[in-house]
Amino acid sequence: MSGPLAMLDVGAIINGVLLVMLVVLMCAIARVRNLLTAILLMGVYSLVMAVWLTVMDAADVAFTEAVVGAGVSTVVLLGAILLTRSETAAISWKAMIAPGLAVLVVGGLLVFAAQDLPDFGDPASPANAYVGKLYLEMTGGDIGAANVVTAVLGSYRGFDTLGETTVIFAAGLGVALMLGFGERAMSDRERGRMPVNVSAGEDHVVLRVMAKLLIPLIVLYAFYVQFHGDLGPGGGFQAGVIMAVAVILHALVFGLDATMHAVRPGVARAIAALGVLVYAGVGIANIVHGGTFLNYDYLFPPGVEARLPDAAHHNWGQHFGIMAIEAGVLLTVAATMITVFYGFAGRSAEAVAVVGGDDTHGQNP
Amino acid sequence: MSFFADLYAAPPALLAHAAVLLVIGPLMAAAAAALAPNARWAWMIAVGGSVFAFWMALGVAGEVARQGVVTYAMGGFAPPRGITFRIDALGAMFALLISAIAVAASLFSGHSLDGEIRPGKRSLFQAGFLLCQAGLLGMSATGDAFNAFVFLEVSSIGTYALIAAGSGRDRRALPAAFNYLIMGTVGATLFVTGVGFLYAATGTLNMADMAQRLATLDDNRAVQAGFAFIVVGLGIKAAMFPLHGWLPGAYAHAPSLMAVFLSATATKAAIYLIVRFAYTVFDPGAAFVAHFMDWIVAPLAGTAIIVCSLQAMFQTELRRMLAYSSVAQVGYILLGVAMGTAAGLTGGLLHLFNHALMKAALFMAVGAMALSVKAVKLTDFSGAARSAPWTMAAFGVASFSLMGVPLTAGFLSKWRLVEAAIGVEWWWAVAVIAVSSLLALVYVGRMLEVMVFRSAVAGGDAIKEAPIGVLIPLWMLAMASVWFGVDASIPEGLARASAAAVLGVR
Amino acid sequence: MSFVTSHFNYVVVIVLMMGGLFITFSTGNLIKRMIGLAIFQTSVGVLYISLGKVAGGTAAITIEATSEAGRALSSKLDPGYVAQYGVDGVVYSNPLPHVLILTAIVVGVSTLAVGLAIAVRVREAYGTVEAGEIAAADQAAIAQADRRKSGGRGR
Amino acid sequence: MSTGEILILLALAVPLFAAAATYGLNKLPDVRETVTVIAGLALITVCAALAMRTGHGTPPQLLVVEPLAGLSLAFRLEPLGAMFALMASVLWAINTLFSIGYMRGRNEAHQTRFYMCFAIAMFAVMGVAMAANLFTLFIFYEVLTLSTYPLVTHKGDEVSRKAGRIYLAILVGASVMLFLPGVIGVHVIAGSTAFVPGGLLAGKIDPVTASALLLLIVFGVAKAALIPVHAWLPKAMVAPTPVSAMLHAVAVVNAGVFTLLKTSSYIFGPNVMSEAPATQWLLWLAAATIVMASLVAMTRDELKARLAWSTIGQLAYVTAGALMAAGAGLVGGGLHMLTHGFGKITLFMCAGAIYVATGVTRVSEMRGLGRRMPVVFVAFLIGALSVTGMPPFAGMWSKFLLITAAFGSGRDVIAWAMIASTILTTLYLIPIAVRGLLPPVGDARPPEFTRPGGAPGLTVAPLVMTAAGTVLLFFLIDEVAAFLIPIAGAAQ
Repeated sequence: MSGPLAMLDVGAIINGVLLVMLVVLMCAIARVRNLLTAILLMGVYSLVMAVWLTVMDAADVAFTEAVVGAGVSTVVLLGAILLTRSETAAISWKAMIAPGLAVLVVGGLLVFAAQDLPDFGDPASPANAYVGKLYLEMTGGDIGAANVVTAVLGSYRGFDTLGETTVIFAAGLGVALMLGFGERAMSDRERGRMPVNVSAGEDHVVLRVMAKLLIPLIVLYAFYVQFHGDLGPGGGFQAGVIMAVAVILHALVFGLDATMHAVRPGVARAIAALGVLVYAGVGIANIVHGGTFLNYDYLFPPGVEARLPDAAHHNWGQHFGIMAIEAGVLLTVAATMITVFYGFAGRSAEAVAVVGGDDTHGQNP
Repeated sequence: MSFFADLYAAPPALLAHAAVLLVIGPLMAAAAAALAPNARWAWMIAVGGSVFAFWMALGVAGEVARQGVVTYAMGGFAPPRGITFRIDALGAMFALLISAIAVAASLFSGHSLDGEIRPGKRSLFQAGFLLCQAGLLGMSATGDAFNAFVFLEVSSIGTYALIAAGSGRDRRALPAAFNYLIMGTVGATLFVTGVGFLYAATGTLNMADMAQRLATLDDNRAVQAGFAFIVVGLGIKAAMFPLHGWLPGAYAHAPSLMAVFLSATATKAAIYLIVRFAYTVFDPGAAFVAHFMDWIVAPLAGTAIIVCSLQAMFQTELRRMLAYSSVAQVGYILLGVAMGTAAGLTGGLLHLFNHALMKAALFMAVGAMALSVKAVKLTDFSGAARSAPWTMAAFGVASFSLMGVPLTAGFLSKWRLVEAAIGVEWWWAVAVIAVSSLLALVYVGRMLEVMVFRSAVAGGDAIKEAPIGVLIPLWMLAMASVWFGVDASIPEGLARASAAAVLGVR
Repeated sequence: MSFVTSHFNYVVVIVLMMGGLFITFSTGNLIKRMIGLAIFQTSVGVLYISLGKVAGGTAAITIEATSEAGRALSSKLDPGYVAQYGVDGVVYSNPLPHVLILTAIVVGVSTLAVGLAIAVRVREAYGTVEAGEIAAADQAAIAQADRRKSGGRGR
Repeated sequence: MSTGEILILLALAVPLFAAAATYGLNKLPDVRETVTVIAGLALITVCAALAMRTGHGTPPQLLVVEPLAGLSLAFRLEPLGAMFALMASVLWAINTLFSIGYMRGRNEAHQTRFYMCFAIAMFAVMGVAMAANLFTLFIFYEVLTLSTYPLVTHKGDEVSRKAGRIYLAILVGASVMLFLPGVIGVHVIAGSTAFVPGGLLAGKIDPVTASALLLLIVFGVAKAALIPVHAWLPKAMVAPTPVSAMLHAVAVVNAGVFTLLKTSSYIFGPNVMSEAPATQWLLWLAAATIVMASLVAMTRDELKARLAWSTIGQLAYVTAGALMAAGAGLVGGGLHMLTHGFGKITLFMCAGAIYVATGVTRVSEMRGLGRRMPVVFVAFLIGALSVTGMPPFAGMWSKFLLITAAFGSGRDVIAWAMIASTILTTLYLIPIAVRGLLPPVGDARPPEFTRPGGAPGLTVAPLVMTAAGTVLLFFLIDEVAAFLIPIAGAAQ
């Protein structure tokens, strides 16, 4: 046993330890009845997952998992328990029978399937030897991007990414439809009441100064992540989330109200839609210039690309195409995250108690 | 299909991209609707987007009729590298169906949202509706297994909130939508797990490529389990008995636009993917496919037909009756699909097509009657025939089709199903269909009896006639149910060509 | 390498998937259900990513085989292995599952946001997020409506 | 468009027009009823013209639509159908007169709905009679069921609604669960459902499958009222008497046995019928029905109930004729439809006239009533003699032919059952008329007229016409039989 397998053994131990940690965390989450604890454990779970993903060479996924799983998910979950309650009811063992059986069936099928899944790390398995390898071999010629994940994400499977962006947009729509855009918090202010949940920074000068320093840095980092996606891990999705974090930080320190006046909910909603239009618009531009949808080789009108500098060595169409769609992703993700945050944060528990349900306007006006 | 072959839909330059525009049109319209300044504009964008999609679907159907299969490589990358749209007769049929229903539903939405959604949120609602439509069309067009998952989610995520928005009328919409979200997500995740197994075994995500490689992998246990995961996962989305628990609540309490659109298309798109995977991706000669269909899908379908027809009989709320009837109808469709013969598949697909038309019309009529009055229970609708004769007449026509009265579309498809069942000598299926026809007679008869013969409850507000803007799409659907019962050449041609396309891969 | 170690990752997938599903179905608390669902969805990520790992591979960001990093990687591996499974002299892990799981994670967080938003509204409408209490409230409401109707008829 | 096609369309359009006009003329009862009568006369003309074109040359035919390949809505006249259509149209016209007298005499509510549904039912009968295939026949068969449902529940009380539910449940239930699968089975085997002389399925089916299909169809066509799917018929007697007279003694039940005759002759054909083991079982069942129905009829005191059970027995004659599938059996069955129709409608109209005049419905109360209502009771006697099978009334010929056919085909049991039932019929029908006409015994007085002036003229005139019809048919039977011979020819 030499070479690859020796290499694997070191990784295998780390891999095993991390996976066992995931299982332990999952069991803990299943057992605890305090939701706050469960959410924090969930955040830890995501971080461990992110580390494991790094070990698995999935740098982009790890980045996303850290930002989304440990970041956004936790924020949204915390916002939700703030508006609901923090302890679950006890479960009787009778209530576990039917779910238990369903789970056992699924588990049985999985065990059945696992016997014929390829060995871990097998370079010759169909999954690794066929299309995946094809991407590694052809990205240089087809796309010219160093990060093959970005190439696959932005170009080979760019259509999936359009769908993914649309999913985000749909989630923003859904949350806004359910919780509004925080307009209730704004009207609370007009009625002379403060939204209760946020704004710790009113009298913390240090916090305010730090935030003023940090926010530009975060935005800058977001742009770095955005434009570095060609070369290293990162891209529009991660950048969008980081961008939203800047806004969320602003709201935490300066108050939701101030943030809402700086980045108006209507503007956020419009930007989210705009991002989708930018993405799809790039695809349409390719069609107009004679290609198929999302074929960035036809990004520019015929003849233009050849006149760009160093056209012989650079695939400018693909380069700018991916950059353009990543910009669309950034817009939609950032704006949607902000919308989601407004939705949860703007619906303060107090306001809810006063107003009761939503959408219950008269049947017969 | 010859009807479509002779159809001139659009100039060739546009037709070349019709496959992708079919999906991108509503998708971009969704973004535009979210940007719309007010509800009126959003409505016009929704109608425009839906009509555009239908136009493109006609174009694609024409191309399919002429060439057999339309393929479209996203980004110009040939499979297996890139994502490819691959639309055969089956896909064209679904694209046509979904977009046609969407046109009717979007016309209906001009009025239906008035009583249900706050003005400020109507444009969001229209955007969500268009996204759902784009997702369903994408599911029917794509030739890539993972892309199908993405579109499944595009069609679902916004939809959960759209259903929950029915809480303006009835708060039960909220837990119903939540339940749907849980079940739908579990279903989609099971589906993507199954796709993962197939990917592990084949190394590709392109369905055609996968099919080629799976032909030699019949004994692979991951593939076999993958099949179960895919069918069960999609079965949840398709409300396959006994995984249908989410459906009655979701359809009964959703805003009427969503009830119309989802009842006609959402479960159908999931059934489409079941057919697509079971018969064109997996090796249809494999024993495990046939066994799964014969011993699991078919008996469950038969049970659904009887049990859910009975449940429909005992409901007190009108829309719940219709929802249970939908689960029973899914049973009919899956029964045809499970037969695995050309006749069975034709019958199942024909029933799917007809059921979409009639159920959309029924939910639309109910929504139209409840526009002005809060009517939920069946008895709330008593006397509807007197105060809203036109709406009621359309309801009556569609419910005749649901019963399977001769010379309506529903009759012909049940006929085809019985023929197919005789063809494979499934006598129990013949008996099940015969008994359930009688049950349908009873529950539809019960609805009609209350609505036509009973006079309105004293003191209650009378049901009002629907405005003309609702009557037009409503009657379009109702007349389609009659037209396709008298001359079934178009849907039958589509269903037959689809069955041939699907089973021809053998 | 024994079968157990070569399939250990799948065992974890199975456990996580069953656990997530069990949390989702067994609890009545809507928030906890969403947490269970999130775990269930991540388990699919573990499956895909495990499939895409190549022994001795590196992240799919192209490096020159002759560069320092490239040489450091190759030095630990058998040259024949690199020649067979590497691309231009470097062995990479499979990027395709990574892309797929990126999408899946995004879908997961979207589902989470929408689900929680609905749960918040459920709490507003019912005053609880426990499924059992919600069902009880619905039944009570129906019973009350029936009573009111029959009472109204008597009047 | 050829004359034949126009005539077929007219035969369908006239009743529909009558229905629409009735609805529109809700406020003008006189005009409404005039229109109905005119429509009846027009329909007779059309049907006579159709019948004349049926005997020779290409019969009138019309293809309306073909929803699926081999499955079409189409019409094509043949002798049996032409006879059925003509007979129904004649009796409709006569019955309309009776209806006017009856409904006005009793001041019934919802008269517009009554005439409208009646007209729609006639539309359905026309469709059944002219159907070119089993599928078309099935559609109009169902229309007939649905259009007569409001007539059965006409009174609107709990009893009639319950009867209506049973009516629908049995007729629709049997047709959906048995008849329709049978039709589909025929379509699967033959690729069409067309009525073909000599039998569509001849040579395409084995005896066992044929038996299965035959059982599905015979029990599915509950309108033929073979025991055990007969229960709807006595229940349907809650309907107003004109409905019982026209529909449940003639049109509806004849549509049932007509379907069986057509199926036997044109779908299965004689060879298949004689080879299928189920034929024999069903014949025994028919024989049992003939005898049992007569026995039950004897026990019924309610006149309409007695007539209803009598109808069940007489229908089984036709069913037996259809099952025998010999030439004489089919022709005899066809003739029996006609002669029994004329006889039974007379009896029912008499019952209606008695009811309108006196409110009496029980046989035991009718003693001596003939002295007050001699015309009605003489007509009743004529009708009863015809149904029993006495010369010189039409009923004799058809019974004679059927019994001969039974003996001729070696099925003596059937023949003896028919003979036994003839005796029983004599016992339960004739005495009603005779006792009515004889002077009352002792000091018992016949019931008084509850309506001043007794039975309205419009209720009496029609029953005289139909009673005369039974006599007339006795002498015309040769022509009718000759007209029907082609269906027997088809069977040979």
